[in-house]
Amino acid sequence: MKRECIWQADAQQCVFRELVEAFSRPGAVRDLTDWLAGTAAQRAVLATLMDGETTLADPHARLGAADWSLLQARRDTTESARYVVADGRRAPGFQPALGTLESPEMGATLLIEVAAVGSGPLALELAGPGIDGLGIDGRGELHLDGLHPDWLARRADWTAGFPLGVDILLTDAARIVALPRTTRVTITGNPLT
Amino acid sequence: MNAMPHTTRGSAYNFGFLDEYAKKEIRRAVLKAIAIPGYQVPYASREMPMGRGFGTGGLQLTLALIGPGEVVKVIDQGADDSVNAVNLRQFIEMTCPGIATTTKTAESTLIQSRHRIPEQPLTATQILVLQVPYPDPLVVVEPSEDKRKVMHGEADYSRLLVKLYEDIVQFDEITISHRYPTRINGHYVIDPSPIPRWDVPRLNDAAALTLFGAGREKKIYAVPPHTRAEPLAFSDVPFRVEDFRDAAGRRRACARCGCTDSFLDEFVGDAGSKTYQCSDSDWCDEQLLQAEHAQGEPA
Amino acid sequence: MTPPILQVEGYGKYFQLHEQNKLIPSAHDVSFTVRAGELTALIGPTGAGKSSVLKGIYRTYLPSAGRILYRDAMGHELDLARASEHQILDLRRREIGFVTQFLHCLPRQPTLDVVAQPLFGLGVARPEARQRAADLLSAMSLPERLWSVSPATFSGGERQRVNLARGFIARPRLLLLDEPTASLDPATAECVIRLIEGLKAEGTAMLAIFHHPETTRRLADQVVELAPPPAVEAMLKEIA
Amino acid sequence: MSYVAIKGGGRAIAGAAAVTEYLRTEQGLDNPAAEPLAIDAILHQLRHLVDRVVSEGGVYHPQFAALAVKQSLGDTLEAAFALRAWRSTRPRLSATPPLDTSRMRLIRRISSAFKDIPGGQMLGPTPDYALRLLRLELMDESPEAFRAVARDWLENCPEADLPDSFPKVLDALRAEGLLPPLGAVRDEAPFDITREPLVFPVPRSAALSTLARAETGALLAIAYSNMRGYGDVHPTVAELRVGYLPVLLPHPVTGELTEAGEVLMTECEVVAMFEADDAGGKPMFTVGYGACFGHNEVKAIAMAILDRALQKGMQDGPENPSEDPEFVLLHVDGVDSMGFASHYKMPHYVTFQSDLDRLRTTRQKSGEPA
Amino acid sequence: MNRILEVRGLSRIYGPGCPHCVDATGPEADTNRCPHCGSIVAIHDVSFDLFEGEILGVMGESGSGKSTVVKTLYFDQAPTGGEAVFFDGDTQHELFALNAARQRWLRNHRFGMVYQNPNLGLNFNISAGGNIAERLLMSDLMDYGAIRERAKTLLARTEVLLSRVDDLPKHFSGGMQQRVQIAKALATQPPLLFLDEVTTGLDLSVQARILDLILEIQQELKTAMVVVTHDLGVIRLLTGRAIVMKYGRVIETGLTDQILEDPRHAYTQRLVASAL
Amino acid sequence: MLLERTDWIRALTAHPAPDLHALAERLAAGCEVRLTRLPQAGLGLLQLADGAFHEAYYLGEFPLSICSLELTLADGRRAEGGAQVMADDAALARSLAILDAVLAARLPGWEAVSAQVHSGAARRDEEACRRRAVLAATRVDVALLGNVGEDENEA
Repeated sequence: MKRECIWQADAQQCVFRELVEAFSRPGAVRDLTDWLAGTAAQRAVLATLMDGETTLADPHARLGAADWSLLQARRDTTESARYVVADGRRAPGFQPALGTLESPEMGATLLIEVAAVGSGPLALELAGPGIDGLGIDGRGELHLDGLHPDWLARRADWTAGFPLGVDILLTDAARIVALPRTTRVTITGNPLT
Repeated sequence: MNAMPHTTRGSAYNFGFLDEYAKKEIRRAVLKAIAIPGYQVPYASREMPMGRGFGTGGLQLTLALIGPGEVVKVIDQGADDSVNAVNLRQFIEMTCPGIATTTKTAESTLIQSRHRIPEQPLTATQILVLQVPYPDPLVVVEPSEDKRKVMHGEADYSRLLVKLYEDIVQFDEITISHRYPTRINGHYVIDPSPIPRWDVPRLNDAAALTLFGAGREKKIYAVPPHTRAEPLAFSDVPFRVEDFRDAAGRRRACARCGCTDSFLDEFVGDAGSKTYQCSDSDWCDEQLLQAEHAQGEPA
Repeated sequence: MTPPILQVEGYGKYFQLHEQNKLIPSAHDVSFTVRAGELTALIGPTGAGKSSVLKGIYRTYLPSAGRILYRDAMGHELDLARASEHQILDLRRREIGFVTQFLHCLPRQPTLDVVAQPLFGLGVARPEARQRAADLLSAMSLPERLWSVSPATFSGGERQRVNLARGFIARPRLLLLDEPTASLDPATAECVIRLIEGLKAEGTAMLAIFHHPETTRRLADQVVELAPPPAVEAMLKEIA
Repeated sequence: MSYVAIKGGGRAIAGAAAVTEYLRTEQGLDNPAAEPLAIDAILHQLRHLVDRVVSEGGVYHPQFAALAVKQSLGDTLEAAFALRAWRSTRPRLSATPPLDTSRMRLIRRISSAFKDIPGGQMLGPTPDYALRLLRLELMDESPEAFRAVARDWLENCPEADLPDSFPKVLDALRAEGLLPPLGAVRDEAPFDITREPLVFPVPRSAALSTLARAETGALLAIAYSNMRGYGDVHPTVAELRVGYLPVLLPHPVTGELTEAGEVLMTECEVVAMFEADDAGGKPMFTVGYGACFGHNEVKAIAMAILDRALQKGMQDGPENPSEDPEFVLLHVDGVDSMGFASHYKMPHYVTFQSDLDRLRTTRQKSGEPA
Repeated sequence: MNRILEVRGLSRIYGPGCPHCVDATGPEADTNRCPHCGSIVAIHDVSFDLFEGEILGVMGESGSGKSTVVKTLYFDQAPTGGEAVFFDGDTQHELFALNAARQRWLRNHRFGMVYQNPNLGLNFNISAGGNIAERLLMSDLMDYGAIRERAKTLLARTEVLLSRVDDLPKHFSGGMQQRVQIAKALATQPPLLFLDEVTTGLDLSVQARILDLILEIQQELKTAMVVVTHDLGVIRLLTGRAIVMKYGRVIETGLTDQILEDPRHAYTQRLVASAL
Repeated sequence: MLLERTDWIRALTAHPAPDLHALAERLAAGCEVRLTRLPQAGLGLLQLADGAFHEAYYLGEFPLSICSLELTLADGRRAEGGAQVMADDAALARSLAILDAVLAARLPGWEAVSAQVHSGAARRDEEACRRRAVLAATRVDVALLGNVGEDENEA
C-alpha cells in the first residue's frame, strides 16, 4: 500500500525536529520542502502531531473526510480543542482554549496558514525567549503575507496573562514559523496602515 | 494508523524502541514545554527496559527526537565511558540503527546527559537532554502536587525562597549543592536536574535548547535557547558555584590536562592524598590534545 | 448671643427588655439648647434621665423619640439621633467628647498615653501628643511619677483627673460631663472646675451633670431641670 | 577506586551480561542431559510465577511472561519489568467496554460469608487445605509418571452438570439493602494509569488500576498493616473467584461484541463491619474489591482490603498509612520502586562533589572565627 | 473617611444545600443545620461596610459563623453567595470575581490575617524571622539584609525578643506566637487586617499586651481591621462598631458602646447581660 | 448449525495459526484484498466493572491484533471482514479477517471455514468441560456437612 511521505514515521520525525527548531527560535523560518512531496506544510505538521489521543478543531473546514480519518484526532470545538487548524486570511472568529494556571499546556496550539512566511509586507518585531539578538533582550524580525490583521490583536489578548495563552505556528506552502505564547510581537510595518 | 513504523533491519523493535504513538505524545509535550519555558508538562511516561532512575525520562526524549543523520553523545557524570552512559548508548545504537554516536561534544547533534552539562559551550545546532529524578523544586516545601501546581501557576516561590533565607540564617551560606532551583524566563522555577551549581549558569542565554525528562515522575520541561535562567539568590547574597581553590586560595588544576577552569572530580588515593581531574572526559581529552599541538609533540 | 451648637427636641428613651417582656422609660420629652462657650447643667431627681440624655446625644443610647440637632464645625446641621454610625464616630473623634465617672482604658497602658489617646486618633505625632498630655496632667497636678504607669492602680481622684484630661485634651467643641467631680477631694475638684472654666472661655460648649448643686451654681450658664418620665402605661394613655 | 576510572565501561557491561548468561547455562557444564527450560514448561509448571508476572507487568501475555521468567532466572520483579518495557513498544489499539465478571468461566469460587451460596462453593485448585509437607517424591519424578497424573485424573473425573457462569454473592447482599447503593453510572472513561500520571486526588478507578498491577508483596504488606492494628478491620470474603474472563471487543464489521480471547483472573470482594453514614442514614456494610490478572488470591484479597481502606481514607481523611491514597498508590508499583532502588547503585560523584563543597564551605564558616 | 471594604449578602453553606436551607435555619429556627438536607448554613446574607482605619467587631457565640466571615474575605474559603468589594486607592477589586492568582496577590500584599490558632498563620518549621521573610519575599523584596532588618524591626515592634528571631515558633509561648503572627501579618503594611479570636486562650496579662499592640498599630498605620471574637471585653476595648451574629445571620449592628449599653435584640441583651 | 459470527474468532483460534494462515491464503488467492485497516499488533485495554460498586476501571492490557479488509472476487462480489484477536500477531488478524469475510458472505470455500469453526468450537467445548470438571470435583457438598437427613446429595 502506498502512503504519502508525510505519513511515514521518519518524515514525521524530521518535521518534528523542524517544529522543535521553530518553537525554540520564534521568528526563525524553517523550510519543510524535503519532507512534503508536494503537500502543504500545515498538513505535514498535522500528520506529525495528531493521533487518537488529542483533539483538533477545524473552524474553517480545511480538512477533508479522508484526512480526518488518517489523522485520527478527535474533533472538538475551537473553545476546547488542543489544536486548531485555521486559515490566516480569515479573521479569527473564535476563542481558543488558553489553559489554566495549573495546566497552561491546555492552551491551544493554533496552526494558521498564510500566503507567505518570511516575506511579505507585514513586518513584525519579535522579542522574548529563544530570540537571539546578542544577549537576552534581543529583537528579531519576521515578515508575513496574508495574515488577517485581527490575528495579532487577538493573540495579544490571548497571551496577556502568562502562563496562559496560545502557541501559534504559521505556515505557507512549505515554510513554518512559530510564535509561542512568550513571544512579544510589535507591528513595525503594516500594509493596512 | 497514521504513522507507518520505521522499517528496522531485522530488529524486533520499532526504530527508537517506542511505538509511534508514544513518540507523538512526547513530541506534543516537548513543543508545549518549549513554548512555556520551565513549566513541567505532564506526559504518559512509558516503561523503558532500564530502571526508573537510570534515565528513562531522558531516554524517552532522546528516542522521540532522534532521526536520520543524528550524532548522539551520551554522558553520565561528565564521562562517556561510565557504565550507565555506555549502557544507554548501546541501547540507542541497538534500537536506532543507522544513527551515529560519538564521545566528542563538538561533533554531536543530540546529547543525553546525567548530572553534567558539557564544559564546551553548546551551539545552536545541538540539543541537550538532561535526565531528571525529581522535577519539582517545590517538593521540599509542599508535598501535595495539587498545591504545587497552583504555586507554580502563580509563580509563588516565597516558601522556597524562605528556605534559602533560613539556610543563610543557619549556615551563613546557601547549602543547596546541586539541583539548584533556577527561575526560567522570570516565571517558573525549575529543578535543573542534579547538575552541580557549576553548570547552572550555562543554562542562561544558551545557544542550544535544553530539554529535561523525568520518567518516573512523568514530566517534561525545557529551557529554550536565549532564555533567562537565574539561580534563586538574594541581591546581597549571590549564587556561588563550587569552589576548587586549595588552602592557599589557588585554583586547583586537573591532574591530567592541567585545565584550571573546569569542574573537577576529587579522587582519594590509598594514602589519603587527593588528586583532581576534569569531570568532563571529552573536555579533558580536548585540553590534552591542544596542549600537545601547542608543544608540537605527543606527550 | 452665640448660635446654638446643639438643640435637643423632645428627646425620649425607652428600653425594651425582651427577657422580662418589659418597656422601661429612661427619659421623656426633653428639650433644650446648648451654645458655644456656655455650660448647660442638667438637674433633676435620680431617675429623671439626666445620664440618658447625655448618652442619647453621644449615641451610646439610640434615642427612641425626638431630634438632636448638632451644628458641626463646618456649619452643617445633622440629627445625632439619626446620623450614620460613621458620622457619629467621626464627630466623636473630632468634636464631641464625653467624660463619665468611669475610666475605660487599655490595661497596662501608661497614663500619658491614655490621656494622649484622642490625639493619637487625630493623627498627632506621638511625641507631640505626649507633650500635650504631660502639660495637661501637670496643670491638673497629677504627680509626674504616675505618668508612666497605668491608671489602673490610681486612687479615685487620680483616675478621674486622667479621665478628664483625656476628655479635654483634644479640645472638643461639645463636651458631655457626667458627674466629673463626683469622687474628687475638694482641692482636686477645684482644679477641675478651673479647667472647665478655661475650656468655656475657649468656646467649648458643655452639657454637664454635677453631683453638687454648688458646682452647678458656680459653672452653669443655663440649668435644665428634668422630671422623671411617666410610667409606660401613662405614656400609652397620653399617646392614645 | 571510583567508577570514573573504569575505562571501557562497555566491556564491563558486556561482561556482566555474559556472566549472567553463563550462570543460566552453567548446569550444562557437568550434566550432558541438561536442557534449557521450555517456555511451555514454565507456562504450565510454574504457572503462578507467570501469573505474578502478567499481573505485575500489567499485560496479559503469558508466553512473554514465561519468557521473561526464563531470561530473568525467575526474578519476578525483573520479569515484570521486561514485560512492562515490552508494552512500551506496542501501540494502544483499542479498549474493551466495561466487561461483567459474572461471565467468568470459573475454576474456583468460594465465599467465607455463607455456608452455601447460590451456585455452590467450589474449591478448585487450591493449596489452602494442603499440608505444607515437602513432597519428596517430586524430587525424582519420571516423565512417564508426570504424564500419567493428569490423564488419570481426567479419565476418572465425573461428568459435571454445571452452568457456564455464576451469580455474584455481593449482588444478593445488595438486593437485601445491606450494602451501600451503587453509584450513578458515569459517562467519563476510567482513569488510565498508563497514560496519565497520578496527581492526587485521583478517582477510585485510578486506585484500582494501580493496585491491580502492584507488586504482590508490597500490596500484601500494606494490607496486612490495615488488618493488624494500623486500621482495625476484620474483613469477610464475600466471594473469591478464579477463572477465565471472555475479552469482548466490537466486531470491526458488525460492531457486535465478539470474543477476542480470554484472560485468567482472580477477583475478590470483601465485606467489613458496617458503618452508619454521617448524614444519619441506615448503617450498612463497607465493601472492598480486588482483582488481578492470573491466579493470585493473596493479591486479590490484599487489594480488596486496601480498596476498602482507601475509600475510607478518601472519605474521612486517612488515619493510617493504608488509608492514604498517595502513600499507598505511589509506593506499591514493583517496577517503579525496584528501578529507583537500583539507581542508587549508579555513580553519583558529581553531585557528591557538590555536596562536599557545600559542607566544607559551611564548616569553614561556622568552625573558624571570622 | 473612605470605605475600604463593602460586603453584601455574603453566604456560605457547607453541604449539598437545598431550597429549604435558608428558611429552615437561623436565629428563629434556633439552628444552622438544615433539617432537610443536613447542610450547615454557616453564614447567610451578611452585609457590612468597613472604613479606612476603622476597627469593626464581629461578635457571637461559637457556631454563629463569625469566623467564616473573615475566612471567606481572606479567601481561605470560597463563599457560596454574595459579593465583596475592596477599595484600594483608586482601584476597586470585586473580591470573589478575581482569579486565584489575583486573590493570592491581594492576600499577600494588601491583607493580613491573624488566626486564633498560630499554627494556621505561621509555618512552625521555619524561624520567626523566616515567617516574616516569607511574606516579604512574596512582595519580591530580594535583599537578604533588608529582609532581615525588616523582620527584626517588626518583631521588635511586636515585642518579640530579638534573640529569638531565628528560633522556631513552635518553641514559643502562645502569646509570643500571636505576636509573631501579628508581625508577619503586618510585614507588608496591609491596609486591611483580619483578626480571628486572637486573644482567645491566652492569659489575661498576655491578652492585654496583644490588644494594646493591636490598637497601637491601628493608630500608627491606620490599618482597618475586622476583629472576630466572642469576648465582649475585647470588643469594648478595640472596636468602634460591631455586628452581632447568631446562627449565621447578622442580628444587630451598631456602635460598640451602644450595642453594649443599649442592645436591642433579645439575643444581644442576653449576651451582654451574661457577660456583666 | 452455524455459530454466531461473534463466536467465530474464539472457535477459529482453537486451531494453530499456521492452519488458519494456509486456509486464508488459499481462499483469498483469487480475490483482491483491500485493507481498510492495516493489520497491526498492539495492545488492548481491559475494562471491567468492579464487583463492589460496578464502577468501570482498567484491569490492565492484553496483546491485541487488528485487521479489517474487503475481498473482491473476479465476478465483482464483495465481502467485508474483520478481526480483533488477543494475540501479538498482525498476520493472524489478517488471516482471521479473510476467513470472517469469506464465511459471512458465503464466498466460495466458505464451507471449509465453517468446518474449521465447528471443529474449533468442539475443542473449546472440551476445554470448558475440563474446567467444569475441576469445579465439580471440588464442590463443597453442603448437604453432607449439614443435615444428613435431607436428601440433596445426588452426586
